[in-house]
Amino acid sequence: MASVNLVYFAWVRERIGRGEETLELPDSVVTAGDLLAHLKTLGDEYEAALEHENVIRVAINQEHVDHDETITGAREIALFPPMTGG
Amino acid sequence: MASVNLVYFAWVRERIGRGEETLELPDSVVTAGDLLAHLKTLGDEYEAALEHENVIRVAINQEHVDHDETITGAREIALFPPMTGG
Amino acid sequence: MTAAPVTVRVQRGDFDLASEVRTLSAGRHDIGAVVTFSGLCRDEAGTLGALELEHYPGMAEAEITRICDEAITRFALQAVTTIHRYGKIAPGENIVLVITASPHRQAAFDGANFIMDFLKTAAPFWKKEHGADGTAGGWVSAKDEDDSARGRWSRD
Amino acid sequence: MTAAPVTVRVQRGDFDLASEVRTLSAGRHDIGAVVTFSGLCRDEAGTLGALELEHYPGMAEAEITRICDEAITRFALQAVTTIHRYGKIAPGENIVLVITASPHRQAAFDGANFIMDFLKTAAPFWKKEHGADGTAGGWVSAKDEDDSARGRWSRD
Repeated sequence: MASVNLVYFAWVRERIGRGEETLELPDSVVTAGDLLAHLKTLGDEYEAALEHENVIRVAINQEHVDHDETITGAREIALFPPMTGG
Repeated sequence: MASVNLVYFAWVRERIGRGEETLELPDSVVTAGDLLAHLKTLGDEYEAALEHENVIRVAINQEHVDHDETITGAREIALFPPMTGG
Repeated sequence: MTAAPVTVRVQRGDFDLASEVRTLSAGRHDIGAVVTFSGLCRDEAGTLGALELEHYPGMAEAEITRICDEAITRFALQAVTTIHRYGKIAPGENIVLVITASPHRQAAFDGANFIMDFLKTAAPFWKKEHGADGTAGGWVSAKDEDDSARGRWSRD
Repeated sequence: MTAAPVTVRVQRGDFDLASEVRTLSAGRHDIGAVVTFSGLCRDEAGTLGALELEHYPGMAEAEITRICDEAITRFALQAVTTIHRYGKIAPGENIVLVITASPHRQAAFDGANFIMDFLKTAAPFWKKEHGADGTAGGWVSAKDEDDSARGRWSRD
């Protein structure tokens, strides 16, 4: 089990119902994609937020990563929708 | 014979030695190109200024024209080098 | 790392275009072109009351800095400033400012254009709309055209 | 003729970027993007003392206005301001300012870029260089690259 800080933004944050949390992850969670699949087992709010997995963006330690990237050693993992700044 | 105001800029002005003048043009001068050829018969200073005819730009009544444009009815004809503003 | 100065700020308050340009070009005689891009909040024909911009503190600054550094390297810019606001922004107000300086005009244009395309698609900001009639609005959807605008900078 | 406001000035004195942007966008809530281009006099690694800009009074204003009107039609701009200086200009000083406003960022970028390309090749201005060592300089030659930059806007 590894402990990781998760942060959420925009409608991902709204649907999950909180902006951040610290979770213990089972060792089977290796990639960002594994993390999304794991979170969806934790309750309806996660299921609603992460329903369309392919649009969810992931950042590890404040850098964008693909879903197949390993999250080993991550201090902070962020999940958010496609960005609309500028 | 028609009377026309001529204005010169940049090195065309410097080589001809004046910024403007009014000339009587023979009826054989019909196009802007005819005008350049006519001016080159008026003295060495015109010959030097208009030596490379194809680079000389012509404006009639403050609008760019090609050398084959007729100058009939022109109030003001300007001759100048390629522009370098901006 | 680039030698050209990069200024990046993420802030709630407005910015002053003129003072940012002055700061960037102060005392320099080698700059030939300065391009500024200001992105403003449109009222959408009177239907929009305000935009609310959420951001990811820390990553927003880091990602904008990465984009600016990439633009400096790619277009040989002499200096770049990027300021992005967050919080509630009313129609007519500024959202974002990008300034690029270069000896030559096309590099300054391309650099600012490049930075804007990547800001739209890679900087962690999200816009929520509030209606002029007081209704809580929805989150703005990412546009496919923004992704394709970004795509035109990709190299083979 | 276009409905969008066009401001064109040819003047000896400097201009103020911020006040020109304010004037152009004052009271409007429908503008999404403002791009400014400032062209400055470079010192050419210390060899240039000053540029002297000659222009064709009357035609300079008329030609710039034609270029701005064309840009408004072509890129559906909401407003354009172009100011071009003449006379002696020292390194670090402004030469030209173009401002474009549009609902969308790419039109504002393209409009300003288009206006600059045509200003360079069609507006009746000529630059003479004066050396930093006091030598009378020569006239700046027109660049082929400016003609090809202009050519990219031509339509089939």
